[in-house]
Amino acid sequence: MKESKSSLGFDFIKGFIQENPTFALAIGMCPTLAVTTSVVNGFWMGIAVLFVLTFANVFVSLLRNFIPDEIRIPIFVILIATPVVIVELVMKAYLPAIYEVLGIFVPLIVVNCIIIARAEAFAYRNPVMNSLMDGLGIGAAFTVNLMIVGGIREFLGTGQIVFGSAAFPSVPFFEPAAVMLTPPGGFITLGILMALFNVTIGAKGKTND
Amino acid sequence: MDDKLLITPAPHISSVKTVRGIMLDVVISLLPATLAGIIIFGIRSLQLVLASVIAAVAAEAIYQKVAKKPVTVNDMSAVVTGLLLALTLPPDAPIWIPIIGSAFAIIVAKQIFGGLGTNFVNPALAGRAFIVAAWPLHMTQDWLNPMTHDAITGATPLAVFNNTGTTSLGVKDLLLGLRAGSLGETCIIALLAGGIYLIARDVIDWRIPVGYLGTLALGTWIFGSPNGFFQGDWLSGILLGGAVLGSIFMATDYVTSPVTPTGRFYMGVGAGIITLLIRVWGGYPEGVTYAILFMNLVTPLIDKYVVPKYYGYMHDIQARKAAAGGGTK
Amino acid sequence: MSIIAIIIGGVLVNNFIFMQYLGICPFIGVSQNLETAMGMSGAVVFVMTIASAVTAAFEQFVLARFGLEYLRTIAYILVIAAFVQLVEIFMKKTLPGLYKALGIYLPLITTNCAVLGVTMLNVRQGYGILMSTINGFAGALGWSLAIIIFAGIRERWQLMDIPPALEGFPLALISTGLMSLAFLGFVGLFKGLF
Amino acid sequence: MITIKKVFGGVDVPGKKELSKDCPIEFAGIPGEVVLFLSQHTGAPSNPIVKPKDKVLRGQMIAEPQGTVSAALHAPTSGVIKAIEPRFHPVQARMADAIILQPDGEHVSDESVKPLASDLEDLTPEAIRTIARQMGLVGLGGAAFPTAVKLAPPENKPIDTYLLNGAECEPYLTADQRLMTEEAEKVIFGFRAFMKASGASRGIVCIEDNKPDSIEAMKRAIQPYSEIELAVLTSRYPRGGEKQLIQAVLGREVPPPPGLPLDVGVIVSNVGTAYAMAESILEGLPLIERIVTVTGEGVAKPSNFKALIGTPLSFLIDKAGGFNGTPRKVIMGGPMMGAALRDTNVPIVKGTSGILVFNVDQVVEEPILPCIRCGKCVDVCPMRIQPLWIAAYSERGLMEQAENARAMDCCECGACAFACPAKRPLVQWIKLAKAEITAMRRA
Amino acid sequence: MLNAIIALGIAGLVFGAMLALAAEKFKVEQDPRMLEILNVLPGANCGACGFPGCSGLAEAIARGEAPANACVPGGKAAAEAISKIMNVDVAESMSEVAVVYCQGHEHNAEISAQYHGVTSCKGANMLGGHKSCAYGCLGFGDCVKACPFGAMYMSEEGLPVVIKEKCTGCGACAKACPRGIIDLVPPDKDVHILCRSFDKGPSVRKYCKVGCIACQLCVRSCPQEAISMDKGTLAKIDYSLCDNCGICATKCPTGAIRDESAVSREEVSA
Repeated sequence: MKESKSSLGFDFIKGFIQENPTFALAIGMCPTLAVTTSVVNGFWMGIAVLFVLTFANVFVSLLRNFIPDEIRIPIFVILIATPVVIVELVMKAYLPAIYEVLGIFVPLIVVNCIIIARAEAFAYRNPVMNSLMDGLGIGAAFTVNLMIVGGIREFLGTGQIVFGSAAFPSVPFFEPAAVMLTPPGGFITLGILMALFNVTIGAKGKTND
Repeated sequence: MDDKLLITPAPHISSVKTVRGIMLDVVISLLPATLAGIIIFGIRSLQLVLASVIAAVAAEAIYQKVAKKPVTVNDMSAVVTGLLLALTLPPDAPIWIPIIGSAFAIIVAKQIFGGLGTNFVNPALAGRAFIVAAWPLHMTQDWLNPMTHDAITGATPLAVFNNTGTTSLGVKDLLLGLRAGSLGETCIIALLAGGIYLIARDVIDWRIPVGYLGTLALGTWIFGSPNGFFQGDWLSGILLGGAVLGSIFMATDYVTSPVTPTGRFYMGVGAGIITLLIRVWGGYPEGVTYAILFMNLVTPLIDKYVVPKYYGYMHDIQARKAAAGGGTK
Repeated sequence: MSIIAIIIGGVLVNNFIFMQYLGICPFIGVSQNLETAMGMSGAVVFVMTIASAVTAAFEQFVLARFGLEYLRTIAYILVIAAFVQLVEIFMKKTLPGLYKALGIYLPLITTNCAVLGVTMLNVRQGYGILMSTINGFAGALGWSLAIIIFAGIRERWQLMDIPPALEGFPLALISTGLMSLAFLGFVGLFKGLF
Repeated sequence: MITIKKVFGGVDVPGKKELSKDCPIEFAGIPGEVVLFLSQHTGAPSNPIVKPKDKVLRGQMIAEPQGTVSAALHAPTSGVIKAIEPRFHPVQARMADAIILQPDGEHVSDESVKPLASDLEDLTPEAIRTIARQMGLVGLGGAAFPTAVKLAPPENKPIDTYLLNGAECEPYLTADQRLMTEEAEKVIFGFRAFMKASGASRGIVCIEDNKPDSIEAMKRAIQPYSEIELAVLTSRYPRGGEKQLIQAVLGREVPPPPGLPLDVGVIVSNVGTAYAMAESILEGLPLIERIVTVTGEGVAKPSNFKALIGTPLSFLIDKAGGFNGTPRKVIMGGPMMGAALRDTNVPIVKGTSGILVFNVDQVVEEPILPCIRCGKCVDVCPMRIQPLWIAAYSERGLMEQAENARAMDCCECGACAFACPAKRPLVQWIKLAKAEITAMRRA
Repeated sequence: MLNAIIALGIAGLVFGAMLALAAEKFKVEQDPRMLEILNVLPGANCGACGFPGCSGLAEAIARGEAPANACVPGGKAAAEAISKIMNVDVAESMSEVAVVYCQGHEHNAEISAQYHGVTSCKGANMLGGHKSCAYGCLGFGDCVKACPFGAMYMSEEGLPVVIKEKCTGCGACAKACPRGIIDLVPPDKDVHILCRSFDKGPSVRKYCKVGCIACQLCVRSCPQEAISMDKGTLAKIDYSLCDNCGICATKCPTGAIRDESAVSREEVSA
């Protein structure tokens, strides 16, 4: 296993561009679509993933020399499932409303491809600090993505963006399009955003030739 | 170049039909219904139609310009889309509704897939479904009374019919279109005239409208009455709502309907069944849009599995057997 | 009657793809041609149905009995993963024909969030073992319907000029959006029966 | 009377036969140069047996068949062999070896050109087949399949019915119509020779109903022969396609390729071929001339010529009064299946039934638009395949899928492309696919 | 707490044992490269690649049916590792380059007809082509489309140009050309007779400014006697004898012979 020579800064920032999980790699689609009816939902979902991802990355990286190759996948699953359960319990206790809205997508973080992919592709073959930065970076990028999608859908769908107690006032003459909060709106918004990413940022920072 | 001879593959003669001509035929066939809509629901209808058509053509032209593709608005397909979308709108809908609907229809449902011939759902219906989901109140409440043109309160005749199985409207009113409803769906006579024109001009296949309306009539007769089976008012069932408009002008859209005659019949029957499902047991009073959209989705499957038996099919197996039995060529 | 309602609800009304956002990754990934989509569908129906039954039983006889509901996530994923492996072994031995048709799709299913998702939904709905099984079966049918339709549509993409920016996922997502527009029509279907 | 069965597909095409249908057959004359391709037929090219500078006489064999599926070639007139060199082959659309003959204008016949028999009773089936091979007979309907091969079906596939194809469903062309009207007796004589050679007990003459004069003439000619019947078909393209004819007249369907009509006990021959057979037996004249319709809005005086094989197009067009305006398209064959040529400096071959000249007004120059899946091509395809998909696969190079869509079944009749509102060159795409698939199979 | 540990522990043990057993029992003989690739793949089985799971993709890559970078979640690391596994001396395969044996673009060769149909060389060739020369380039770029390496482009005049540095000598273009005017030659050869017309001199002269008119000046001038006449009407170089001297190119009256080293020298000096 070749150790990465990339800088910690790069490991953090790459998640936003070359390895942007949503727009460049197109993984973790289900939560990206399901919970992005508002910025707040997107934010908390993103934070949950960020935590799980960082936790899993760090532990996989720590244990990478002790995990036998053949059964690494089951071990990854355990290392991922544990923080997921923690997140679930914490959310249930402190953010019951959000937990209710996010529904089964919190436990489903367990099967989110982003996490197992990072564990396998990065943490399993990189030092702890790099893995930590990778987890934080990808997680942060994922959070930002969810908030962008959530923001667009929330604004177009309700006419305003509510975050905590603050709410952007609605624009005059604008009739919110309820469709943006429904699945069709979600799919189409994400599809268009991805296409836009492809022609702008993605075109510049292509990972593979 | 004209002094040189032209070489082209055979055949060297061609039918007079062109894509543009076909689209023009569709537009012509829609004119009676459009006119009827304008007469029945007032000049407001004309504004909606114009807004929709202009927006559709503009959307197509702008997209093609931006995407650096040849601008093909003169094939008239955008006009057809805009016109069809307008005819499905409530007559009192705000003017920006058809504009957004047409833009969505042309850009998202059609152009990004590569333009004419490559979209998999009927653009006009996708546009309509989109605005129904986006602004449901406008699309379900902005009705007008026929001839008096005042806003309507209470349920539409179709909603009443779905709940009670009866309608207070006579067949004559239904045929003339003197009822509340979408701009172009009410005047059945005008729609039928357009349909007959299209069938006579060999533009559409009769199997789709006949299969559709036949299935819907049969289903309405069986299930359409709250009093029991086989008592439904099947005639009102097909005349109320947009089934005639949809079956003649939308389900028959070439690009999104099967290419084989049998496949087209299945398309009609399938759309009829789903319309019935939504009308009788569903959450919406009208299911034509969704029924046709759903059949659009399964059209590739129909095309794949419903294919005509090729020439010589009957002998194919026999011939193979003979060949295996040592026969020579 | 409620069984029929659950099935129709799972297939048309609460379709996993178009309404619940479950199993999107394989839906887009494995829908490039009809045959693969059908193989995948068969495998999903098979696994989802039995996974629902097994997890419901596990819930009832282990987790609920010992008050370990908070371990549900971790327990389910283990149960499903192990179960899929078991099925694979069993199938290879006893049903080689079926294994050939479905076997290669089995590993893909463990991480299909629809499988874990449906078991979670079952618990939330408070379904017993029988209802869970039916719900899992219906959900899988709906997922299969979606992917088979989509594969049919996608097979035509090879005959189209798609703008490069839209190729792959973007166009797949927009298509899915348009498809779910059509499925919106089923919202409220058989409401009286639920 | 024969009841005509329903046939799927086909298109109604403008007949345009009136341009030349009343013009009697005239001998076109001897051109300044005769170009005889070694490959004018299906199968192996013939093998030249003359050298440059050799003197040859009319009817003398100048190239012999090579292998079973091949045909002999004869000098159409007397003269000197100028060269054997590649020339542009109008049908194969590439350079191909040809014997160039410089006529001396004498038109002296070889001594072999003498009556072989006057009555069929004097000939055995084997003798008839030998004559067909010696005389270089090939199907004159277009495909140019060697007649001798066709007349010798394998023993396990007995022939019960022989169809004489006088449908001539291609628009514009009237060569067969004139031949049937003017030479009915000889055509039937040749037809009877075919029947005898193949062992068929029943013969049916098939004519489209837009040729009343031919029907009348043929009716009279078959009067004495109870085994020969007449089938009058409604005119619709491609009625005269071999497979469609069998389907319409007998209700049988030929198995898909490589199936042949003889798999269902039928042989089909063109009236022109029957006439050539009669000429071979009665006059000892090999296939050195044929009836060619020179027509189209672009020629001054549409005509039906008896022309020597190898006569340049320009010669025949001049005989027909030259161009009528500026030609835009010159087609060898009919408008549905013929080949457009880039100049008129090419010769006719054995399979050439017509020369068609169009001015700008008759030429379709619409842009090729995307397929709108109207399904018109599916509705008209006589082979009941779906041209739109095959063409689309071919366009994208997806040849395996094209093959699965039954590209090889295509009979290239052109009905689909005729009907296509988007003016897509469907047949060309399918032909390209067929070529690729054939190459793939060979590999 | 204790319950949890016991339950999970037991479950883990049972499942672990089961998985180990299964892994042991059903070890199937497979392409070793496939196993190697499978090892590098993330094992997420997410299906984003379009294949049924990671093993499906690994198999496809091993069989060469999928590109090395097909795994999206695996990212660059996986792609690099896989290409290393799959790397079968790609660098050394450039033993030949493609040469287009025609210079008859629209200014050089006469166009005798207008073509309207399937816009491809194959399509045009089916109808004999729109140029007078029945041997030369048709200019629709079938070869350019066939090139998997982007090593060809169409010049402004409508002739395909090979980018020598990118050409791998795979021969896809030669196969795509319906007129067979593209051939593979050793990359160190600079002098080529860029004409494939077997027509006689006078007719070539009529329709093409740069065609071989069979004057045989090159045959006589070649010190290596590497040039001979094919069928008497077309000069041809035997590359095994040619030493790139370029004398023939200077003698050719029509410019049908091209000396690339001379051309590049000119470009440098200019």
